Amino acid sequence: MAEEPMSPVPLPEGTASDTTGSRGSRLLGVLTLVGLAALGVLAFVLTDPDVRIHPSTGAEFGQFDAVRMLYVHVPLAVMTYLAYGLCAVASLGVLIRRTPWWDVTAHAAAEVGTVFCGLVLVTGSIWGRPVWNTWWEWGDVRLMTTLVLFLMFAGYLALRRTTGDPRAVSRRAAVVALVAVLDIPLVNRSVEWWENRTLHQQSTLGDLKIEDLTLFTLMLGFLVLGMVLAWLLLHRFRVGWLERAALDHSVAAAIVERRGETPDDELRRAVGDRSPGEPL
Amino acid sequence: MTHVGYLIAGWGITLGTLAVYALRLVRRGRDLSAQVPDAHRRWLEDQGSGDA
Amino acid sequence: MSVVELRAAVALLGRFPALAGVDLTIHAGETVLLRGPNGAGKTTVLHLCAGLLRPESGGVRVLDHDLTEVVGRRSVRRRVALLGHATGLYDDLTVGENLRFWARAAGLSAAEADRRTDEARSRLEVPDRLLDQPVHTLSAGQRRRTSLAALVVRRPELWLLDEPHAGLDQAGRDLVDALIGDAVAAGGTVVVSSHELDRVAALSPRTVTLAGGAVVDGPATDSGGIR
Amino acid sequence: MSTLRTVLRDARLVAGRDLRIEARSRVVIDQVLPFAVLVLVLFGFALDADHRTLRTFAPGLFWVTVLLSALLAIQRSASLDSADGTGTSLRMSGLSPVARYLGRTAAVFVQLLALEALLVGGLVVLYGVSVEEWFLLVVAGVVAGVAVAAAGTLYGALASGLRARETLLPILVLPVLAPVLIGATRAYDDALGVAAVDGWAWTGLLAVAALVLTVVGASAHGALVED
Repeated sequence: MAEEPMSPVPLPEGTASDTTGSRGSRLLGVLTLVGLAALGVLAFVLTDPDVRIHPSTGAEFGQFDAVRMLYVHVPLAVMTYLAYGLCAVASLGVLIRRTPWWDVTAHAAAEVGTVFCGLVLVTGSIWGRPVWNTWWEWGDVRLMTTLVLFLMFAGYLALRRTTGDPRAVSRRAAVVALVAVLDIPLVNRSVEWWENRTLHQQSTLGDLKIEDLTLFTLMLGFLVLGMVLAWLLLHRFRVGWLERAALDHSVAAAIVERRGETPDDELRRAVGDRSPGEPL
Repeated sequence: MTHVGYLIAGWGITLGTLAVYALRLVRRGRDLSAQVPDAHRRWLEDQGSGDA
Repeated sequence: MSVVELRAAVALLGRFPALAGVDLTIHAGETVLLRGPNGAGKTTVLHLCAGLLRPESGGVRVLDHDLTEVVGRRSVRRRVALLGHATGLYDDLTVGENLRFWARAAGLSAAEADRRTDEARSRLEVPDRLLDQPVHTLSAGQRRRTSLAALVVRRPELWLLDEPHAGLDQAGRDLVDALIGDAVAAGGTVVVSSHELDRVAALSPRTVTLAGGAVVDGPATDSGGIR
Repeated sequence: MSTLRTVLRDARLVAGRDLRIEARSRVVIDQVLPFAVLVLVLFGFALDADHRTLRTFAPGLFWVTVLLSALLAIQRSASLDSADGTGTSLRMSGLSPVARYLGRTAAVFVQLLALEALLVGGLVVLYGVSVEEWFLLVVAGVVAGVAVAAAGTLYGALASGLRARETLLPILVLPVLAPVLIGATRAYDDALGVAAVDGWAWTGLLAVAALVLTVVGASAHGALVED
């Protein structure tokens, strides 16, 4: 990939790290863990279940405690789109600037995004079972769009894993990511029209009664899962950077080794050349 | 509390997957660090501006 | 004026450094013989000069294009002819169709394409009866002549010939030599990689020896082939 | 605009080459078309011998069959440029990547049209389907064909040269074609009188998809085949 030679991440002073951690990332990690704990307490203890009373019949209805799933499901979904958006931007960078930095970023965002996307599908499905009474709702636009997105990026990661010229693979992967992101509005629109033919699913959040604490918990969910995303992206980026550095390092070593190849006399024999005066 | 099983499954799978993925990243980073010369593994102390 | 200028050029094939720092200058009108053992990097030098490979580091200029840039590689390709080990012909198309396709692909008008195709065909002694035969029915030698004809049509300024004598009979080999003579007479530059030193020596080329992905006897200007 | 004329001329040249090769080798005619009919028959076996069931699902089965068969046609089209050095010759030829992309897309499109025509016949004969709106059927078939050919050619080029390209192509291209499958199926629901939907609105969506995929394909192709 490297049009420009790879340079280390600039650092004025300090020593090389033996891990992908740094002081900043450790602090972020600790804060994230605290945040997750706080999110758990709020989601499971402090907030109320979604129970509503029907105005005429007086019967209880709502999502009850299943609503607690949304505090992790919805932020996961938003972070998935954020990661894939980052991947698309970085892919554009790959095609325009052709620098390893963009390439490593795109790969990191796609991989972390796909982990998140898988979790969105799983948590969505588990939430849908008690609330919609089905594991899978074909009529839900967001669910279907997310599934198609997941499959597209599964292909992206499969392409990334093929062994080939790393530069060609990174450019091709960039095209895949860009087409995926451009295709998403089409997927969304087609599923939306298609779904109208069957049943119309209410917006997931629209019928929730949003109280102050519920809203706060959801916002905290965005923040905490955003921190999880940041931490994972940071470390995945560094892993990718190290992979690249290891590759460059081994190539550099191979160049040195290649320069020392084939001693002169062996060469002369190979090309059928004889020095004057040398016995036959 | 209703739907306890669903909630445990959903949150458990989420947190478990994220934890396993994070651990794998840390381990991959540690393995790779051993193969790379120092100059290529200095991370910005001010995180965020150099990464992601 | 130098047609090819490689300065410490490094080129990778995947992760393998096929060229580990090549210095080579070739002037207009020269005939250069590349030799060296298998795996020395002869083919890679030709591919690099053809604009098919991106140099990993070092400087590469061919016909005044900077081949470290994408734009340079793209523009140099149409001015260069590369004869590789593969034929570059479509098996299912006839000889005539192949020649016409490649002539038209080089941007020639239909009439000009036909004219130059006929010319190249007679120079390479590809008989009329082969015109309507699909390439997969041809012998290896006939295919080689057809590939060469497709290149002659393009009137390249720089010829890069990778083992051009391989798979040809005596008449075919003489024809290749005559072609090289034509190219030089027309002001072109020819780089040949070959193991058949005796044959190429008749063209009095400058010899450059490659080994381990580098030039080993330096860019000497002697024309004997033996240092 | 002379560049546009050159691109169109070159695209026609490439499309002509692909179609001529197909006319000679008959891979799509002899293998892909029978495969498509075979899939229709297998769907019949898997579902029901009852015409009513088959008729209800005919639009969906039709387009799934088109997509599966298109994969084979795309693989074939992509393989033309990897055989015997022709890919290298194309890079050396000076044909612009846009022209190459448009030409190959056009050739795949023509083959898909033949495939669709055959399959419509299959639906009528095997599934007892009756066409209610011929005009919608043709227009939606043409527009969806453009979309499939555009995406297929792009991803065929994308997977070419990689290891495991045969398995990589479907997983890359099929999710992208999901909206095309949905749209084309709904449009055929209308055209075959299976469900009361607005087939023309869906055809509009297909047209947007075809346009987006063609534009993206033409502009991205250079990044894939050139370096």
